[in-house]
Amino acid sequence: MADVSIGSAPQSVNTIQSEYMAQVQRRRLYSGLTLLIFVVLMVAGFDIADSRNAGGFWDGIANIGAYPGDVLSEAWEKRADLPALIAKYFPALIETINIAAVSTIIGACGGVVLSLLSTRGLAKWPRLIPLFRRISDIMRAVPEIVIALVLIFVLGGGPVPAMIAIAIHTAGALGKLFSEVSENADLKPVEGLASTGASWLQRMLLGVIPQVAPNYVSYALLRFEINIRASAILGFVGAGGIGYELRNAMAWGPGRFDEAAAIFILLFSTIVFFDQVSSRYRNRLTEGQAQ
Amino acid sequence: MLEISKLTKRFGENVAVDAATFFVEQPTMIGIIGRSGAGKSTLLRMLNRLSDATEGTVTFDGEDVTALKGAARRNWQSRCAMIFQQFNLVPRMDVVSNVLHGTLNRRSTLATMFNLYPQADIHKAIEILDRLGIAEQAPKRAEALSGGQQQRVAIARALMQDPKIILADEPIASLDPMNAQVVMQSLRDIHEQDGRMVIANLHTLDTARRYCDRVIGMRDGRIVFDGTPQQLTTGAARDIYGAGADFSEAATSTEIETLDRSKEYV
Amino acid sequence: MLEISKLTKRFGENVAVDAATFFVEQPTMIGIIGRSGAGKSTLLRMLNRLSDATEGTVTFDGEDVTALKGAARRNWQSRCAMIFQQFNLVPRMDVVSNVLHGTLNRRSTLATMFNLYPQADIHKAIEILDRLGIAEQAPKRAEALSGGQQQRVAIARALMQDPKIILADEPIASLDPMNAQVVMQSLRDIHEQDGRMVIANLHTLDTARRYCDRVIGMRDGRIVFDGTPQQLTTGAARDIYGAGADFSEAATSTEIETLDRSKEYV
Amino acid sequence: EEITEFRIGLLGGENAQDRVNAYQCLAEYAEEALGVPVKIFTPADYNGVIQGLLGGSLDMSWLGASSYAATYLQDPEAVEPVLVKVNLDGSIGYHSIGFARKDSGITSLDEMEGKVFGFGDPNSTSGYLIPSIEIPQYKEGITMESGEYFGEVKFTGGHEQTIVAVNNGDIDGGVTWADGQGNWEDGYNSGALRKAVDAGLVDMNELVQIWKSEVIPEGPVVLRKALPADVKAKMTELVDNLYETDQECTYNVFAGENLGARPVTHETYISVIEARKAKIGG
Amino acid sequence: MTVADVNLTDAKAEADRLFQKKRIFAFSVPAIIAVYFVYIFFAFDILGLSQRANWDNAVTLASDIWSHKVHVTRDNRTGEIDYAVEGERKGAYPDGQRPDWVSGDEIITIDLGPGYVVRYLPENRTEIEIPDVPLIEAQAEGRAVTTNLPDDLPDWISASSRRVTITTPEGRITLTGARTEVFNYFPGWELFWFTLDSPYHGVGFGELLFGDRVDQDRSNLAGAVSDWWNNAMWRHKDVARAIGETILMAFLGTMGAAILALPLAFLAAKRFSPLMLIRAGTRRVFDFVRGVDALIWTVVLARAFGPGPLTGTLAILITDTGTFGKIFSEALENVDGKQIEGVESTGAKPLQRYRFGVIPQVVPVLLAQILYFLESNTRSATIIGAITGGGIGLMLTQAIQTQKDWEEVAYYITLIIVMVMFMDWFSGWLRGKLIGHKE
Ligand SMILES: Nc1ncnc2c1ncn2[C@@H]1O[C@H](COP(=O)(O)OP(=O)(O)OP(=O)(O)O)[C@@H](O)[C@H]1O
Ligand SMILES: Nc1ncnc2c1ncn2[C@@H]1O[C@H](COP(=O)(O)OP(=O)(O)OP(=O)(O)O)[C@@H](O)[C@H]1O
Ligand SMILES: [Mg+2]
Ligand SMILES: [Mg+2]
Repeated sequence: MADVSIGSAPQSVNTIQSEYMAQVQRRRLYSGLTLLIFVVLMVAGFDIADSRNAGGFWDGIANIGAYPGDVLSEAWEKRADLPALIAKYFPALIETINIAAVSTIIGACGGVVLSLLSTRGLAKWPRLIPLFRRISDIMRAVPEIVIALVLIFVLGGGPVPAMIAIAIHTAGALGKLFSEVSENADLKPVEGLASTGASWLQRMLLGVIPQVAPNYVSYALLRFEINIRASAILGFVGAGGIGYELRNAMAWGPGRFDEAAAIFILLFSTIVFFDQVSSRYRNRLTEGQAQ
Repeated sequence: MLEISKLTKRFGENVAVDAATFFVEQPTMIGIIGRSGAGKSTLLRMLNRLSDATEGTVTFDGEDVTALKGAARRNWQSRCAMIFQQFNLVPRMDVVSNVLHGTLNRRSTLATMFNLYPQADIHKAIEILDRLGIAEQAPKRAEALSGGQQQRVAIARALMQDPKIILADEPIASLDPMNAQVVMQSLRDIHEQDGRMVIANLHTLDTARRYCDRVIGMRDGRIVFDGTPQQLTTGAARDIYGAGADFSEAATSTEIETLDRSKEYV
Repeated sequence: MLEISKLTKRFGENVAVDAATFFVEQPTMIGIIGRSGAGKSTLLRMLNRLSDATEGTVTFDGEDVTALKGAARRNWQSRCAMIFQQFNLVPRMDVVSNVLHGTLNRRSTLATMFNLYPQADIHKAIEILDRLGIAEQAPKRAEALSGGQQQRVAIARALMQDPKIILADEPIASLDPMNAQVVMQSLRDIHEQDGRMVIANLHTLDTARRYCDRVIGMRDGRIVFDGTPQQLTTGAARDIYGAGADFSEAATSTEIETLDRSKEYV
Repeated sequence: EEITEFRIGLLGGENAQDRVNAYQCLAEYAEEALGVPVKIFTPADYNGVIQGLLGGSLDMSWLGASSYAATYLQDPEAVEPVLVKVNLDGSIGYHSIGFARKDSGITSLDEMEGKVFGFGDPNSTSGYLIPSIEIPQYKEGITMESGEYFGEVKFTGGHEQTIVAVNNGDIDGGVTWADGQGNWEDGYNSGALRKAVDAGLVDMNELVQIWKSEVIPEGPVVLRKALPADVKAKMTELVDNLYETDQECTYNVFAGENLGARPVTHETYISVIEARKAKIGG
Repeated sequence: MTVADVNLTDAKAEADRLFQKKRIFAFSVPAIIAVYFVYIFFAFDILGLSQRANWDNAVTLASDIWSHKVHVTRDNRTGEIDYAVEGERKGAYPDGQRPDWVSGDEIITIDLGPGYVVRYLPENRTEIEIPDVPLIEAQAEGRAVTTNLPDDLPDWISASSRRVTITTPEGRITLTGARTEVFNYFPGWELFWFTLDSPYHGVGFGELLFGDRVDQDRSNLAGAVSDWWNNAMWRHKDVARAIGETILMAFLGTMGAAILALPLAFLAAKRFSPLMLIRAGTRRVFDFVRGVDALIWTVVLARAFGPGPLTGTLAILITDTGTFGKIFSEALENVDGKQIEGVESTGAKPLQRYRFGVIPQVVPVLLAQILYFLESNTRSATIIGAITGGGIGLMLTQAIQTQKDWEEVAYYITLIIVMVMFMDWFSGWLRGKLIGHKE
């Protein structure tokens, strides 16, 4: 046994025990307090939200099926029209998807540039890294709706304001994610290219992009998914596409609930479709890399 | 005391353990050897009831362990501690909490959910750690410890269970020779001082010879050797490992020669 | 031809290279030796202009290399190829593309983006690979190659630059002895057949002795030895490595003895 | 049956906070009269108020005629109209006004053929329901289907948005509401155009009127039917007498000069309801 | 030797083919994108848009954001003259006060800037002096305005018999029968701290802190803070309340979703839910609530709960339950079995196994995700608020849609960005704190 406990115990077991007990007490206190604060925040928060809402939670919860019930029953009655309505609103859906696609492409390009400019070891102007970081922080922080509404004021309604708004936000968000990826990129190839006299652009395009492309694409796909939702929401506040149609159909109320249902089916299946496709493809990309 | 009778485990076509039968009369330190895939781990897992036997029985002090269900099964597990090759600790929790997991079966679910263990248990856990020479590590996270220290924490957890049997599945395979020695010595001490039965799967012949009272050899799921370390000749070892005449014992040894040279086999 | 004068590099307090001065009259194969941290890599990186000198000058054929900026600097880099210990290839790209990166300085960014290398360049790349004995690997990804093959790709990239000088920063430190020999022999061949200057950082004395015409020894950033391999006695080596009387040459050797025994030193 | 609070929902058209401030005086009177807290809500659009009334989470609102019809058609038992605003001339009606930019050369619906036409909110009476019925009666061949008579028919989302869109040239013509009294140059005496002029948004010299509807009945102040009878009585009385009690408050609540409110019943809106039913269905 | 040559030729040919393929790929990706962009160019009608774009609006917006205007209004019926910032009652100068660029009693002289002077004369007459332009005279009579303006007017004057608008670089003048109004533009957000009726307006900061009491009834600090807080023009109190509401929606929605999703995630994870049917069912529920999207939930819930923050909270909560459920169940599938087995081998009960074998492993992943969503939900809550009628989102959208107070819009936007960045920082800080130590 002696050889086992070499190096042990200048400290007696008793002191260790009491020190550990003290630590346990402290930890219990802290976790207890954290839990308490969290519970209090949740309960109080819920209470405030409940009191500031027109309808209370407990009254409303019973009613929760009323609206979908109305929509569904009317849609069911007129189910024969649904295919025609789906076809009617398909172009609006395409517009929504287009907004998402274009803004993802533009945003991803912006994100690549921002990330390369704000990653240590890669940046062309290392002194300006904080600047580009702040720029992407701010672009990320602005909710799309803000830019969209301002642009609608200047450019008029339609897909372009939404596209620009989403693209700006996407560039900021992807800029951050991308730079996390490129931070982990291997700098050896970059140095190798530098030693041949390659320019900064060549170093980035040939040395960094091939390494990080799978991750970039994977993040961009995720973003595309998110952007479809965003573009639908922006439509709801006036930027065209399926969101605009949905808002009108819902506002009209009974008589047009079949349209609402048709749009809902379109939107829902689109979101689910792209969600599934992209998550499958993303898994493949990142797995392929792990090998 | 412990009787294993025709214990069999099948994975589909594959027979991992094939009618293993042996009897242990009194607390003994047993080493199970055999090459990779021989069924050692599977056997131990059936003893602890981590997995169910396909056929056969395990009887301990007259109680049919294989038939236990639910709470009774968990109670058996608490009496039959298990130590793993990869330690299987909760790395993000501190050492003492890990040791206290040995008491889970005895304590109410609600209290443990909030990490509320009795003070006596906590003190006992630290005493056990002290016995294993790692009391100073008590407040650290398990992941911050070296492999040898982690394995000793696992042993402490096992001791905390106050078990009749300690099962150890290749307890030293992930350790360097120095730590391996410390861990094996701890197990031996526990066996000798507390009189607990210890069954350890071992990759290496020399360890088995040195620390165990009895060695069981397995090959392709079957028990092909059962005897004292003295009876484990190179010929017997060749049978167990299914090796040809070129078999050299060193191939299964992981001990540093210098350590070996200064000690005698048990 | 190449004149290095009082070249100094400071990292904060730390002087990595301290007033290094030497002159090379004609294309020579030079080995730079010294222990880890002596400043060998830093010296080479200043020659290639991967990093800027704090003080001093590098002059090549009358041109002050240290003063070059922007495009002129990149042009110098293209005339002064560099080979790294870790090969520094683009792992996900195929071998030919990696070799063609040697022409980047001559081609427009846009053209290289679309892989629009002239066919003549592509063929030349294959020929260089063939010369180094790895033409069959051409379409594979660089990461799929063994270390020795990757280092030869790096050499091919250097050759593709058609440089006046080839700098090699411990080109064989990550390679096994067999591959190390192949790589060093390739560098020697390039020196002898093409008449290019080769400056190689080497960890190992014996390699320097065997392949180089001139050996420069560095210690703590200063050049403490400059002479022929013959002049590099064990005593001189002790000075360079700052070792005591117990210094044994074998301590810096990585070559397998069997390879050594059958060959004579150059 | 008791109520614990009284909730008023406001239709859009102004800054949410401005609307709340305008109704603050009414809330104070109501609090006094009912003895329970009064809360004011400003949903983002007409439908928000309608849903609130239907779901029972709003107790009172001043609706447009079409919004009332929408509520009634979805659930006849949800709300009842109690009062209607009286204009300075004693009338209880207003008009839907079609307008365009002067420099576009459009002076009537005839020139709108093939052009982009804008409605406001689908639940608006003057911004959608009435024009969508009356405009096709203007002459043979006009429909409100996008791409038939008009090049495109859009919803801008509200009166303000329509005015801005026409002024910007996003759409060629649109409809909004006005009392039809006073001068075109001032944007009439009251209505969305007048507000836009007051806010400096548009210069009426640059706009022309291209169409005007028949008189549309003002929307009713509605109360939730399920409210206790005494609450309904108290609130009706309060708003009915508001003009006598506090003229300034009436000005705020009814968004402009008026002569207070007078009682109204469901019958006043039957024609609008029929129109909505015919137009939208349900 | 010949064999080697043949090999070399082969290798070259192969390299040529390889590069051909790479070139085609390198060209086709940008080409496809370019073609798509051309399609978008027409589908989005970019050409038409550039014509429709209203750059005047952009100028208004840009100048209004950093400036304010002071109205000098004469009611032609009563002859009363009002001075008010932004022409709003809340910004009116108290009786007896007026800006210092206005002078005179009988004749009110409004000095807009060098050479630009407007004079309100008795009997509803107005004179406007503009450099290099003959004196403009106007007379309001009943509903009409008569002027001495020539017939062909420059484009900065718009005139009819009922209404005249003159826009100059120094300010704008509108004349109608009922009213004559002058707008004078100044930089800055006027009245941001105190409205004109507050005694603290125009009092310096140092004076506020150390000077004598401005208002005898209150201490300077308390009075100033209260007047600022209740500023009717900028409504700091309401804005703060709205921001609080937005953060509340994000916080409750995120945390509520996490609390709901955790147990459900166990049902959806293969390791913990042996029944295929339950697993698949739970996953479909996750997919459904996620697919429906917060937007639609918002609308659906509006009937049951009416307008307000609770509706927004629930919309976020429901959608994120799906998202969290998916992420959590993936994290649960990836847990390390060794730890669970270790705990199990001691005879731990199932709940204890989850508590000690699973939770410590997944907590860091879950916390990181939850906190990441807290930030992104702050942004969502802004948008959802604009739809359900709550929080800063509603104030912003309505301020934009009514298109008056662009400085208010700029103020809200700044606050929203600061709010989101704060939540970003806060969640990052919390992440470091919570995941940095203990379980
Ligand atoms: N969960 C399982 N599913 C299917 N087959 C299994 C499973 N666990 C073990 N086996 C198989 O059972 C046989 C015995 O495995 P076991 O792990 O008991 O061997 P071992 O002697 O412990 O080997 P090692 O020294 O590698 O740990 C092997 O063939 C193995 O592939
Ligand atoms: N980028 C840097 N920043 C700070 N110090 C550096 C940097 N690069 C090198 N150094 C320091 O300069 C000294 C010389 O380093 P250098 O890499 O040139 O040595 P070396 O002879 O190449 O050693 P090795 O054999 O380990 O590669 C070392 O003390 C090193 O720590
Ligand atoms: Mg095993
Ligand atoms: Mg080095």
